[in-house]
Order: sequence, then C-alpha cells, then structure tokens
Amino acid sequence: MTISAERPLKIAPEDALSHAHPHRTSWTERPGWLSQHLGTAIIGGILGYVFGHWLGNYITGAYPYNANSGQNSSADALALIFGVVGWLLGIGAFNYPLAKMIGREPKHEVPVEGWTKYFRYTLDHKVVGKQYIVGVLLFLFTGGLLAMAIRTELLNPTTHVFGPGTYIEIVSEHGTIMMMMATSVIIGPIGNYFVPLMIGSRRMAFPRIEAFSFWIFIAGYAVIFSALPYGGFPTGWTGYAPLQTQAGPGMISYLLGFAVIGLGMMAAGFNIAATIINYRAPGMSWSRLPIFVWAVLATAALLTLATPTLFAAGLFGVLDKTVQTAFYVTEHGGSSYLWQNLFWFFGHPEVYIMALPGFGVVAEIMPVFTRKPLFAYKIAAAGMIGVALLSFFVWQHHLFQSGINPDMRPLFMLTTELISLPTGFIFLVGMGTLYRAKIRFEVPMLFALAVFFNFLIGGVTGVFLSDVPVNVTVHGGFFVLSHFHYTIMGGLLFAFMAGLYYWLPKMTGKMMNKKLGLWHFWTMFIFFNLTFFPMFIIGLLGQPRRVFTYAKNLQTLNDFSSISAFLLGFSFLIFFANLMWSMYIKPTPAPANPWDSLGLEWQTANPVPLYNFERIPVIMTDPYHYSEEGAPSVADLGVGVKSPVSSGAKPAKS
Amino acid sequence: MSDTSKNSQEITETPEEIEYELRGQIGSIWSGGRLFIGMYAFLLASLAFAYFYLRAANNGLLWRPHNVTAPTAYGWTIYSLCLLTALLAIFGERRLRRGSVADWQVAGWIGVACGLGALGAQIWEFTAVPFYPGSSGYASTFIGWSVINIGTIVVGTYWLETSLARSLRMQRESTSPKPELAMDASARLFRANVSSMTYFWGFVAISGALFLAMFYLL
Amino acid sequence: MSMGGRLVTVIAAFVVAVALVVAGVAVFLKPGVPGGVVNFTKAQPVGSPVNLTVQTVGAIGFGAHPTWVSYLVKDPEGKWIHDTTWELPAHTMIHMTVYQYDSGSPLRNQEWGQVQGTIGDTATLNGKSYTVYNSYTGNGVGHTFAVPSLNLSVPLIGIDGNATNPCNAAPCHTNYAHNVIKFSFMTPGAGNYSWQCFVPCGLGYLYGNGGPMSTQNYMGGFLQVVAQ
Amino acid sequence: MTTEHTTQTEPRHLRRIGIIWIVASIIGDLLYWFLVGPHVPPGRMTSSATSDQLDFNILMELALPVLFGIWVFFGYCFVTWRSKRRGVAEPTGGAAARSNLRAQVWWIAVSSILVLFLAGFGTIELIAGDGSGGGEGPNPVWEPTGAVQAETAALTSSASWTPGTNHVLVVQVIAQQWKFTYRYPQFGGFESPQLVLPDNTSIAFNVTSLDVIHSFWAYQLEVKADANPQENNVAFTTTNQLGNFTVRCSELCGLWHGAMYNYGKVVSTSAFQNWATTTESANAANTKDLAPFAWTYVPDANGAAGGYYPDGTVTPYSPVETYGAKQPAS
Repeated sequence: MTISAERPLKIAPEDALSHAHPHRTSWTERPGWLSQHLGTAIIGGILGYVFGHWLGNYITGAYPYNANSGQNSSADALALIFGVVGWLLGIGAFNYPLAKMIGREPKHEVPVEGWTKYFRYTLDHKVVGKQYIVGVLLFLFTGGLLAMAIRTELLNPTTHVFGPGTYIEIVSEHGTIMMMMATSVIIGPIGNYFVPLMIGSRRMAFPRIEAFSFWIFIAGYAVIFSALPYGGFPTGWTGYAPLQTQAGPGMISYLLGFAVIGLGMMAAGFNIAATIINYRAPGMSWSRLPIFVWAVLATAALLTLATPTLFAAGLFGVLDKTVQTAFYVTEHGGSSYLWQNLFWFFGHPEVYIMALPGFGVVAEIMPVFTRKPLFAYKIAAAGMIGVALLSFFVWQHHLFQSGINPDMRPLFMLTTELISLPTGFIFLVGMGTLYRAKIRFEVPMLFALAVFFNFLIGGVTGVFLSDVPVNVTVHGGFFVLSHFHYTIMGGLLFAFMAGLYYWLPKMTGKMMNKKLGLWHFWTMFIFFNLTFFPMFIIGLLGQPRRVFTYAKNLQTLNDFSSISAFLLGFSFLIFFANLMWSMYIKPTPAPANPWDSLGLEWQTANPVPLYNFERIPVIMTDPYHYSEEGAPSVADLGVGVKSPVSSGAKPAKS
Repeated sequence: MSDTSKNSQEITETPEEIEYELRGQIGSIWSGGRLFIGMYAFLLASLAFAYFYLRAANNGLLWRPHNVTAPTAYGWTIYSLCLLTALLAIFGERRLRRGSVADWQVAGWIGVACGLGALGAQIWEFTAVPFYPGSSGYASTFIGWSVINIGTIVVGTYWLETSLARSLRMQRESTSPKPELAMDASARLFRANVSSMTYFWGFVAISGALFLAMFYLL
Repeated sequence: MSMGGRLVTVIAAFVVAVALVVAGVAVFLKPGVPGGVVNFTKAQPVGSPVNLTVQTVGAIGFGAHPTWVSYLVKDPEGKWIHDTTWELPAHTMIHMTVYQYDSGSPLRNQEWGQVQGTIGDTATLNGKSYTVYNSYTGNGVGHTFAVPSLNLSVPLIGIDGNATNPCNAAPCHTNYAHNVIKFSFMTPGAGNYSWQCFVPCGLGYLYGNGGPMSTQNYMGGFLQVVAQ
Repeated sequence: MTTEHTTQTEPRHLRRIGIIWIVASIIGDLLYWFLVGPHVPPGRMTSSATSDQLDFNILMELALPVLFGIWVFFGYCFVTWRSKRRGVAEPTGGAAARSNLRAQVWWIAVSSILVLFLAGFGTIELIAGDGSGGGEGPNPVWEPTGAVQAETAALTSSASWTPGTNHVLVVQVIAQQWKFTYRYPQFGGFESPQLVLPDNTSIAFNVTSLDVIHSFWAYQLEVKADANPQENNVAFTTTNQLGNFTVRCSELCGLWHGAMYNYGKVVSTSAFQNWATTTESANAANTKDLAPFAWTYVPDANGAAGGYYPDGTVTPYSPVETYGAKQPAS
C-alpha cells in the first residue's frame, strides 16, 4: 500500500528518514537479550563507577594531599563521571552517536509496545513525558522527606535529633534535589508531552536528545544522591566556595550532579526550542501560539543560555578539588567572589526557569475554567519574554551584603524591581480573564488560583528583598527562605499540580479522583501557607538559614511551622494515594475532553496515537475563543472533522 | 488504554506533509546549530569572565607572578591546527556546494587529521606546562581553558568526521555519482548539517583566537 | 490483576518504600549523637568536682578515617573512648586533663594562644602555668580546646615535631611523646554547648578546617550540661 | 475594563471592587502603621535599624494595597461569577474580552510608577543611610563623616579613640570557622571574642574572614556584611540605644555554622572606654604576638592553610617569594 511518495506511518514518528533507505542493512538488529533498558544502564553505571574509582586511585592515590586527608577527590570524580558514561552506554544513548561515526543514519526503530518502553531509551515524546512524571516525583518525594527531617530537627532549639553535620547534610541535599527537580518539573513532563501536541507537530526536533535529557536527569539523581553515602556536603544548594573547596567527597557529588543535571537541562531546552521554532503546524503563527508554549519557549531560551555558566562554574569547582587549581581560593590568586558571580549569573535565570512554566500552565488553564478568552495575550507573551531577558541582569541582588560591587547596588535594585513589571503582567492577565467570567472551581483551577495567591506573597516579598536597606535584615535569613518557597513551591509546584490534574486525563485516559483531589488541594494550600508564612516572621525575628540551633523565643513559631510542614507532607500522601487510586487501582476512564477545552492538544485521538495527528493540522486561530459566537474553529484536523467551537460554559462532564 | 501505539492505525503521509516535516527538520538542524553556538558562547564567556575577573582582582598579587606563560609554541600549534581545520571545513563546504565532492572529502579528512593533531597537542601540553595548577589565577584559568578546549576540539572534530563518514556512506549506498548534492531528504539534511558544522568551526576559530591572545600573548 | 490485587500491590510497594526510607535514614543520616554520650554525672556526688581526662592524637589509626586527627576521652571506668559528647553536671567545677600527643603548628589566629575562660584564665603545661603561648615559637600549638559559647579556649601546646617516639594510633600511652595540660572551669546552667578546635589541623583540607575539623566525634562535640 | 455591556440590572462591578479595595487598604494601612510598624524588628537600636525599619514600613504601606487590590478583585470574581451561583450570566468572548487597552495602559503605568518610586526611594535611603548597615566592600562609597580619617588612621600605631569627640570607632570583625573575634585598632589592636560598643557613636565594622565565607549579622544593630577571605567588607552604623544584641553568622560556613553566634552590648561611652582600656592592658601579652593589624590576614602557606596546596614543593612557585613579608614566620 506504500506509494513511492508516501510512507507508512506505523513507525516511530521521529524516524522521518527511514523512507529514504527501505533496503537498510540489519546493523541494529539484535537478539532480545542484548536489548538495552534500565537494567543494563544500572549495570553500566556500576561498572563505570568501579572502573573510574580504580583509575583515580591508581593515578593519584599516592599524592600527599590525598593520603593525608584520607579522601581522593580525583577518584571520586572519575568514578562518578565514568558511572554516568556507563549508565548512558547501558541505556543506549551512545548507540547512534557512535554509529554516526561510520556514517550511519538513525536506525529504523520499531516502537516497543507495552510497558517496557518506559524503561528504555524511547524516542516518543509522549513516553518521555510520562517517564519524566515518575522522575520528577522521585526527586520531589526524596526532597520532601528531607524537608520533613529538617523540620523535625527544628522542633527544638537546643535538643538535636540529628547532629549539626547531618543537619547541614540534610539541608544541602534537600535544597539541591529540590532545585534539580524544579528545573524540570513542568518542562519535563508537561513540556515534553504537550508542546508538540499544542503546536500541531507529530514529533520533537531531536528525539534522541530528548531521551538523553531524561536519562541523564535520572543519572543526576543517582549522582546527587551519592552525596549521602559520601557523608554529604556542607554548603547548601548554593555551594559557596571556598567552603566547597574545603568540603569532603560529597561535594564532588554536588558539583558533578549539577553538571550532569545541567547537561540534561541544556539538552531539554535545546530540543524544545528547536521544536517550537521549526515544527509549528501550518498556520500556527507566533500570535496563535498557546501561552504555555510561549512560557516554555522563554524557559528553553534560559535553559540553553544560562546553564552553560553553571556547567563552567562546576567544572572550575571540580578542577579546584581534583587537580588543585585555585579558581575560588583567594590566597592563591583565585577569588571566592568568582563562584558567587558565576553561580548567580546562572542562578537567577534558574529561578525563572522554575517560575515561567508555572505561569504558562496557569495562563493556559484559566480560560478553560472561566470560559473566557485569555485576557491580554500579547501582554502575557511579552511578560514571559521580558522576564526571561531581565533575568540575566539581576544576579547581583543575591550579593547585596557580600561586598561585591557595592556601588552597583542601586542599579541591581532597579533591575530587580523592574522584573516585577513583566511578572505583574501575569496578574493582569489572570484578573482580566476572571472578570465577568463563569468560574468552574475544578481541582486544576483551584491549584491555578492558588498560584496567584502564593506567588503574590512571594512576589511582593521579593520586592522587599530587592530593597537594599530592607535586605540588610532579611538577607540570609528565614525571610528569604520563605520568599522563595512561596515562589517555587507556592508558584511552580502548585502549577505543576494544576497541570497534572488538568492534563493527566489526556496523558493516561484516566481521570484523577475529584474528591481526593479536593482534599489534596485544600490540605496542601492551607498547610503550605501555615508552614511558610510563619517563616517570614521567624526571619524578621532574626533566624538565619541553615542553623541547627536558634533562639529559644522562636520555638513556638518554629514548632507551628514544623507541625504544619508534617501536615503538608501528609497532603502529598493524599496526592500519592489519589495518583495510585485513580491511575492504577481503580481507574475511571476520562472523557476525550473532560474540561471542554479548545486547546489543540485535546483535539487528537485519545489515547494520542504515535504520530499525534492523523493529518498535520492547519491552524486557523488561537485556542482561546471561548464564549464567542461565530468564532472560527481552532484547527482543521484534515480528517473531515473540524475541531469544535466552544460557545459557553458547559458544565464539566466529570 | 494509555498505550499510545495501540491507537495508531496504519496511515500514510501526503507529499506535502513529508515536505513540511522535512523543512522542520532542516530548520531544526539550522537553528539547533546556531543555538549550540550560543550555548558554547556562554560557556566560553564564563571562562573569559573568570579570566578577566581574576586578572582584575589580582588577589594576593597572584594573578600571574613572574609573568609565567604556558608554552607559546604549543599555543600557536594548537590554534593553527584549529584554524586550519576551520578553514578546511569552510573551504570543503563551499566546494561541496559548488559540486566538488572530492574536494570536500579531501579537505575534510585533512581537517579531521588537523583536529586530532590539535587534540593531541592540547593534551600533551599538560606535560610541558611550567607552573602548578594552583600557583596563580592565570595558571588556574589556563587549566580550565585547556580542559574546555579539549572538549571543543573533540566536539568539532567529531562533527566534521561524522559529516564525512555520512558522505562516504551515501556514496556507497547510492548509485548516483554525487548523492550529497541530490534533492532527496537525506542529502538536504546532510547539507544542512554540514553548513551548521562549518559555522561551529568558524566560531571555534574566532573564539580560539581570543583565548590564544588571552593566554599566550597578553 | 483485580482491583484488590492492585491495591495490595500499591500498599506493598508503599511499605517497601517506607522501609527503604527508614533504612536510608538509619544508615546515612543517623539520628542521635554520633558515637554516643559519655556520662560523667552518674556516680558523682552532687556538687563535687568532675575529673575529665582526654587525649588528642595525630592519627587515630582505626575506624573509617584512620589518618584523621581526633580526641579521645577517658570514661568514668577509666577506658579510652572515641567519643566527643560528654554529659556533665551543671554549675560544677570540671578539672580537665589533656594528654597532647600531637605536634603543633602556628595558629591561624594568635588570639587562641591566650588561655581564656578557665579558672584564673590560666592553665598548666607539664606542671608549669601559662596564660599566653606564642604559637609562632617553640613547638607551636597542636590544638585548642574551645567552647565558643562559654568563651573558653585553651591552647594545647604541641609536642616536638621531630620527637623520636610520636604516637600514631589511639589510644596512646604515656610512654609516647606527649604534653600534659591541665585547667579547670565551671560548667554553666543546663544546655548543649558545642566545643571545637581552632587550630587548622585537618591536614590535606583547605584552611585545615575540613575532614576531622568538620566532623563531629573527631575535633568537635558537645558538652551536654544537665542539672543535677 | 469598560462596562460596554452593562445592562440596567448589572451592577457596576469595578466601582464596587474599587470601593472595597480603598476601604480595605486605608484600614489596613492605618492599622499597620500604628499597631505593627513601630514594633517591626529589629527595632531602633541604631541609625541603620531605625531607617531600615522606616523603609520596611513604607514598603509595607505600599504592599498592602497591592495585596488587597488583587485579593479583593479575585474574591469579588469568585463570589460574583462562580458557575454554581444561580443566575450567573454566560460570559462574553470576543475582542472586548481579549484585551482592553485602557486597563493595560493603566496597569503598566501604575506598576511602573510604583516600581520606579521604590527603586528611587531605596536608593535615597541607601545613600542617606551610609549603606544602611550593609556590607559596602573595601572602599565604601557612602560613609559617615570622619570614617575615612578613622579608617586610614586605624592602620597606624597612633590610632586612638576618645569619647565625645565624634570619632568613628573602627572595629574589625574577624570571622573564622566557627567564631567571630573582634579587633580594636584604636586601642592598640587588641583582639577579643567580646563585642562591646559605645553609645551614640558611628561604628565602622571592617569584616573579613580567615577561611571560608561567613556573614557578620549583628541583628539588633541592623548590620550585615559577608566575611570573605582576603577581602575587607566595611559596614557602618551609628548606635543610639543602650542594650544587648545578638551576632549570628548568616552564611553557611560548615559544621558549626549554627553555633557561630555571640552576644554583644552597647554601653555608655565612658563604660566602653573603661572596658576597652582594661581589656587592652589585660590582653597586652597576647596582642604583641598577634599578626600586625591589617584589613586582611594571609595564611601561612604551609601550616595554617591546611596543606591542601603543595606550596613550596613545586618550582618555580615559592610561597615565601610570593607572599613575601606578609607570611608570618613559622
């Protein structure tokens, strides 16, 4: 049935080249027991680790500083590097890059059917999206348990559950794991799964790079987790040098962990940016792009451009700890300020890498549940781009009290406060969309609205932090800690939950249970605020971050915060129960378009076929024409059905 | 139910769709190549920032005691080889576009040899460096530059080599004399890739000149 | 699989996860005091002075970090124990004896060459009393015993770095080269008071403050002062 | 958001929202200003604490209307246009609902003015407050009168301080793992773990570190300056109340970071003079052994640096040559 110019499409959609050589050789065909999957990756990782450790000790074991300190950073670093390489070899990430060296084209992949594809180097962006859900939840729950440990220690100002060293280890590990999770929590699952669907594409631009970004993300988990058996690292997630240079072997896990995660971030951003630029369906002009895609595009730009700085900073740190360069050691011609500058030059865009996808999810969801078009679409898109651009020019506000370029503080105060303008656009968009709407308080909508509540507090306190005089009190204390939990957890994580409740029906064909969802929302919202709002006061009353002892008069507030934190942890158990119950134990089939959305992603068949769209859709207009008579349909799907035109607030079908 | 492949019936793509996707793919290679240069620019800019930051700070008067310099002969050798590779790649790509596949092949493989030579020299230079890595800010940033440059040369040479290997295999698998210049999907993608690769080498040549000046000449 | 089966599967997986977490906490995070607490309040008449005897050794010679410098303490039964959290009675005189088996170096900050916070702001070195020790001279200072929150700090003068019989594995006996430093101090009210060393003695770590200096149970711990 | 579609029965929502907002904001601002504002930590022990408290309160006065504005708007929308409310109108899409130039212009204008005002106000407070108690690096651009002379004199052996002559008191804060110590160059450069300050005096804190990064946070004094190795970070404040204050390290510095705190006190100038001269003579024996007073202290390359770098064993790098006279004799 294949005509010369046409090709059968029951193949992996990424394999656009395969039709060029129908008579391909059998170089990729292997017996089943040689197939690559999570198991071979683990074996490869272990072998690489052992080899690297042996190699490092063989080369540098006799050096005096290694013998004296009883630790060999070179061996630890090589072990982790080879471990990651072995892991990637094991999963099959290098198959194509190596085959390329003898001129091979991408191999003809017969898509694996069944559950095993989730444990392989799978090139379908929808599989990668689901893999990412499990991946980020792994990070999230690990970090969350560590948060519980932190709050347990802080129950009492002087009696210690953990020793001071273990406490710092927990704090550092919590911060780092959560930061790593937050870089990918929306981009990974929702971005990878839905960006092609939203722009009317059948595929991602670079599916191998996409799969690479996921599998190295998981390798990053192993690397950063390895800090715990190594005894942890004492620097917090910011890894300030020269404490970093002084620290024990766990520091190597931190530096390489961020480098590995950074590679994944760059890969993910690279692939997503190329996809959005090049794979938009006909008619999907920039002004018709769903707002979530704008957010993801801005994020992808930050991921690709800011992360190399982190990579370089980490490389210098590893060199300081292994071959004893002195990038960060002032006495030897380096500078302790250098790390702070490099780290925060990455670190502040990183903050918006976390915030922007959340804004995107919220703005994408609002019109659906208000049955109104997105208000001020252009302002929203401009806000995302504005935030992304400005975020490169604010990093020194983390260093107001450091003594670095003190005369530049007014400038950075100005740029930092200016960034609240494009951020404020998101609020204008939300308010305009709610006005004269018909609001359905479904679970995703509740989470989206909670983002506005939490992020408002986070954003306003951000202005306090940017004010240099006020910053003297609040810098380095619980105030700033509470501020960024309000933006990252209150903003990003709530948006992630909104996105998950909203899009899981499309991803899995199953509805999340609404009653459990409401329980989850209310417990999470209430206890999140009860946990973190007291921390503003704790911070103003003078408690620095990352301390295992604090003033006795702050115990009441700390205990209140701790107990709320445990209940917040409990709300995640409700979420977990809901996820298991609704997705696995007793699934309820979801309607094709449960929220009655106009979004293109809801117009494909359900479950989404491998090739996403039977015909490449032709986009007629943006997907926000709610409650509009005579509005054009969003897209011509080319299969005799036009996508529906929504005219009003139909009740939810669930 | 969530298993997406079960919902994928046999369908056929129209020629328009194939062309549309192909253009997307070519565009991705094109914009991906430029984006990659952007990423690399930020990586190198971080190193340059470290260099100038430590140079300006001159902490403990240890930016560069006694004006120590890495072996200049190595520096010139490495850079000349990189520049040569870049020029050969650019020359080869231009010849390829004009239809001279043989010139592209010859220039390219000489370029690969030069790249490997640069890699070897860059690694071997460690044995000839007259200072200890932690002895000064200059020494530290120099080691950092060496490591990053090893990465750069590996990436660039790999990219050049894979392009050439692809070209060879196309010739072997095709009956037409110059399959690289054909209008089929494979050839168009190939040419987009070669174009991005030469841009990257051009970037390596220009940035390399800056770092040559910073580390060996200034 | 039936719904009940799936439910059981999830619960079983959850139980396994909880077990893994508990094991992870127990193995890697180790709640409680590392090493344990040596109790000096038992078998001690209320109010009578406590004799606290410790030794410092350049390389402990056993355990996970045999090359690390460490403190050891003599428990009330007279046994040397590798443990740095000591339970002491409140408002009580402590007579402290330090057997110093480690060689010295200049202090990073000569401020710690001053005996501070002991009774009479003085200590004795091999029977000779001293209040200030210039660490740039002589054998230098091996360690300091310091309780920062009590402003207590005593420089422990190092042994001759070229001594023929240095002790290389704990516990050391007095036939190895050593100094004996004695001083007394009063414990404050009940509470946990951290103590540490201010000599950069973590060899092979930047500024000498990594490794043993940054690990409880080696060069730092707590005075757990309890009301009697 | 114009009300083109307002029918006779439809209330004027924006006006209602506006009225609720203004009332809430006025009540909130007044309550805050009179009930909370004067008690905002860390109090008014110093000039920087007083002015930073004002700054915080001004920010709060502006933040409350912003918070109330958005909360009132959202709350009003939830109540009025929830889908379960009986008789709620079907929304209208189309161009009017997609954007509203007037609303957008107003929003951008108001938020820009707010932001620019805050940046300007913060800058003025920063400059007028001589850096507001924050670390200003080795060469502060904003400093109280007399600070330059006092700082310059501090490095000479003739530095002195007498009460009542408005001399700036120079205090060096030396952070080390894991304790702050303080040097008083105007009193012979003695060093002490105690921080005592005179009342009604401008203090120049010169913060440095002997090892990793710390941060000197004198909480009630509203002074915070990072302590970096080989860097001098200067912060100013003027005391104006007697009392005790807490010093904590607010930059993670390793194992005992949480235990790195002490208490200082502000006493009368005569009591301070008394304490300083007494301590100077009591510590004299040790003071002569201390490293000569300097803004930063380079470690001994072999001993105090911990032996991490194999200094001196690799030619041509020689620590003696490079560190020269700054290296203490060992």
